[in-house]
Amino acid sequence: MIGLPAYLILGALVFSIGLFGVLTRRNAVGILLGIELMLNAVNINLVAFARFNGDVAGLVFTLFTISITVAEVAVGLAIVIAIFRVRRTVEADRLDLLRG
Amino acid sequence: MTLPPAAWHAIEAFIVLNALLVLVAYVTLLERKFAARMQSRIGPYYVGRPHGWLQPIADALKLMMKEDIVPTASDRWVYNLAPIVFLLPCLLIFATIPFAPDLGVADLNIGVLFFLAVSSLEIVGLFMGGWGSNNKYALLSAMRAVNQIISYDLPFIFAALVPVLLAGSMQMSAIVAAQQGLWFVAYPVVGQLAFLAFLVATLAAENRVPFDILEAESELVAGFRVEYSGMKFALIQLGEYAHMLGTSFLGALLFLGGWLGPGPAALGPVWFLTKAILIFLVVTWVRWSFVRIRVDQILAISWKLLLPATLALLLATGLVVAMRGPGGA
Amino acid sequence: MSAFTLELGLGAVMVLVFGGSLTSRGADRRWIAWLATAGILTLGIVSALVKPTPPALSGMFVLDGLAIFAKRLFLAATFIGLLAGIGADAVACGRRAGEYHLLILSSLLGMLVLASARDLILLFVAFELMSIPLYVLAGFLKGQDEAVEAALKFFLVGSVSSAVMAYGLSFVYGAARTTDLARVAQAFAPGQPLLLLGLLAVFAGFAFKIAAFPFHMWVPDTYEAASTPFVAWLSVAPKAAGFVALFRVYFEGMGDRVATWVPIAAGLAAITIVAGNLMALPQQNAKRLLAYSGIAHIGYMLVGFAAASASGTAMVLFYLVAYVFGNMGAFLVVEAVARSERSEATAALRGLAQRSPLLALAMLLFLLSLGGIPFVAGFWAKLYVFWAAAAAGLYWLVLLGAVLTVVALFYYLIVAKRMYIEAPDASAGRIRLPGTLALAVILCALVVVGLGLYPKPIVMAALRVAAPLF
Amino acid sequence: MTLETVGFWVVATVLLASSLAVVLTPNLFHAVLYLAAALVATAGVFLLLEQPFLFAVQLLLYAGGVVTIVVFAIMLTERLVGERIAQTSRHVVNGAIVAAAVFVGIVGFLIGAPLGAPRPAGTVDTTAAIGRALVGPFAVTLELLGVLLVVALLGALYFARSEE
Repeated sequence: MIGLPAYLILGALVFSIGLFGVLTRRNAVGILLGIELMLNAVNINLVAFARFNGDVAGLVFTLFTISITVAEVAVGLAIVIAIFRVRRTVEADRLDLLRG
Repeated sequence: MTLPPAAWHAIEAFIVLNALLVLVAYVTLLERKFAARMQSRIGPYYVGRPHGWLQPIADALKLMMKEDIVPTASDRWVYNLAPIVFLLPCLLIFATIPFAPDLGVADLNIGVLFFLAVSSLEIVGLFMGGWGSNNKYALLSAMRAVNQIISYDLPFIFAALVPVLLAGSMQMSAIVAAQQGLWFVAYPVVGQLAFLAFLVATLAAENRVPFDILEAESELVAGFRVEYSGMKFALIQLGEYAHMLGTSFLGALLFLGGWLGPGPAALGPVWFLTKAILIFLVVTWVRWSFVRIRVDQILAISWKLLLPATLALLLATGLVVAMRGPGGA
Repeated sequence: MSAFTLELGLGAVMVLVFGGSLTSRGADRRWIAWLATAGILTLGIVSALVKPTPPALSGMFVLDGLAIFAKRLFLAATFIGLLAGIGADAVACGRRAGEYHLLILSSLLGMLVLASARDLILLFVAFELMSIPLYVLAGFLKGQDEAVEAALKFFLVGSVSSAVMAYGLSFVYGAARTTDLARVAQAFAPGQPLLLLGLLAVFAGFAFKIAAFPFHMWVPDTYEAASTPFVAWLSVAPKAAGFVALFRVYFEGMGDRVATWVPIAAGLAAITIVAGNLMALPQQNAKRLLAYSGIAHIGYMLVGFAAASASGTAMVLFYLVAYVFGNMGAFLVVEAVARSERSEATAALRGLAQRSPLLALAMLLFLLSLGGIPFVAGFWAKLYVFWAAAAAGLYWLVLLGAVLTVVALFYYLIVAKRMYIEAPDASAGRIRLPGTLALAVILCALVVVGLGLYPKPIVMAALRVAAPLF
Repeated sequence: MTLETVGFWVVATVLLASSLAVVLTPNLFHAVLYLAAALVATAGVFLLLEQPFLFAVQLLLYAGGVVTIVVFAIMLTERLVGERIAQTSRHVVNGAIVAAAVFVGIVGFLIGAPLGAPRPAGTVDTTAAIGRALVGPFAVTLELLGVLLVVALLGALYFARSEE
């Protein structure tokens, strides 16, 4: 039988991988993908806890995080497209008009 | 015989899958014959004389033996995988469709939602193909597809939720059972409107005429599959027809009472198939009667007409159900 | 009155603004701005009448003293921010006025709910409702490179922090087996490492929202690139909301276990004060200067948080009031000058005393308040916060804060020197500012002076609302 | 080995492999496809935890929604630039160290936690329970989410439309 710790460690791994992506990617969309992975880890955690605690609130929470993520992604990509219109780049470290 | 349930499921799925593939093959023949009739032609005739009964098999053989071309500039890995990724969800949607009471792979209690969720994955394969081909037309087609599918997913889901609300369940068999007295298509006002919206959204979601801008032969040659040939082309074609057929089955289940009909219960699957084919023929009829409309018109229809209308319809249905009180039909 | 009076009222204002922006065409939509401002003013008056009610929604939504105090503060800040925006040219009154005000109002709705949320899910949703409009507003001048770029940075950092926060919340939920904060506190007993892990991660998320030191990098860029009336509001209202939520999560019902947070909060306060003040020193752009000094102020408030006591919490609340008006006022003066000079550099303030004595006087008051000089609001704020920290035994933190207050005075006084001692540029004429902006500045100045001379009522109110948390 | 154990290891392997691929592949489009795989694998995790409703929502919103939006953005941006965007990484070593440290930290907390409780018997129908919770205690939260979605739509529209 697979226990709760296995799911939590799976979540932690996905979270760390996502964090790695956020830290290392230069491209804004690439960073966004890392954030998606991190949020995915949140959902794994929530569902696993809800299942093992026998509680419905975690499942509701998951629904909310999923919906909020989609909203966030939509806004973020709209910003990416807007920045493309003016700058023609989404490399995060070429965005250096503002500094220091 | 004592096989574990998982094995039974596997066998069942295998049978359904193969029956389905045959059905899909013959649905293409049906469409060609039907289209021919509408245009006063005969259609396929010679292979399997007198009415081209062997035509689908001949087509399949031909496609299998054709040369498989992979464009040099393509994103090889994505290009090769795309047809499979496209086909898989199209076949998976049949998993929750019961063909008669207790005759189906899995009658999940979230059946309708499962259908909608899995069929939304089809798009991944679509843009894999459009992107992987590294072809201008293919890419344009994939972009149009994304546009269109984002726009029509919601009306489609809302329309499909009307019967769910009326029946008070997402389980397919429960929805059919709730239509025992009255098919939902005959339900006063909301039923007809929802069915109409469902049909329109189906046309768009399946990229059928008049919403077929993403394969518009005159502009984009053949859309996202322009580079595909041989077996891969066949897989994509198979996927499209399977999806179309699956949606027809869904429509028959949600609105036309599924396997309900006069005669003994054993006739159920026959009724069901008939109704599904009927929906399929309506879609085909539209295909051969209408002209293609422009991209902006397609989007306007969705966002300014269909989406608000289906939303209002869903609200109205909620009111109807609330006034009717719980449990009653 | 129901527990949701203010939220419902705000919803009504939002519907009005939305409907209004749908029915009107044209480039001048000043009346939408007026509509929104009037709506917020009405709500502010209503909020004066709101009384605490028993928790609604099975304890998820509380309207206690703390929530009411916070909501009044949010409404006041939003009122001043909107009022100042009315005179602004393209952003708040142009073709997109409807969008602009709807975004601000919906962010405000998030804050109002956040102040009352005692349930993890509601808290998270309210937090996101507060944040997402801010990302859009930061890039509202979307034709400009810097604005969209700042919006992207703000968005990326904000989303990461939301993800970290949600991850933390998932552990809190898992360990406490409930999303009700009151019961989370009960579950927070020794032997619950997961709850600790969760609260730590949530703390990191909060630290971003209030822009504490290592999580501050979005602040200067966003402040510099976005329109100033919005920035004035952004620099105070979401921060205040973040602090109120912080109190809810970490103090409410925790009993004597609040001590767990003291070292973390004290450390964060220390580095935030040091980093904010030191980075503010070399700034030549007035908005960036205020951005970094704002980071330092967050550090001072964290000192009060680190005190982890009723008086510490109350003093942070008082500090928030002083900071809201002082900081907004300073930003608005910068806006007024920038509108006539087209420059946000501190150099543009040169000789302001001769060009517009009243504006210069107001700016001086705000700077003194931010710097912590007696007889303006900021003095009492700093004093009380240090007092509470000393009472909790954090002497080293008080000392550090006091030393860096002197550093801060240095850069505030440089600005004052520019205004009063240096001669104006030959080209610079008198500064004319729209009546609404002048009114907003005057309101801020009055509050800053009033609180400096007679802080007692607000202090007593803060103490009253903070007491039940412990 | 029960079916569940096998399923867990298969899903976990797919999830981790595709997650790694998301952050390592230089091709942005491939990264999105790997993300789709990771999201579907996560849906598989939900299925293992007997939550078919969340499985469907995950597919519908995440794999169907998020991936579609991201692909659309990539296609649009690349068409604006007219070239394939290679995506590069920086500070790989530092990033790896930080990520590993975070992971070790989390596991450190997990080890000390009392998590031995066995999995309780599954409730019959969590879908209905979720529905009741959504319109019951969480009704106001749901309303707030509605406002949030509208606002996000408004914001996305504001950026996406070109006026100049």
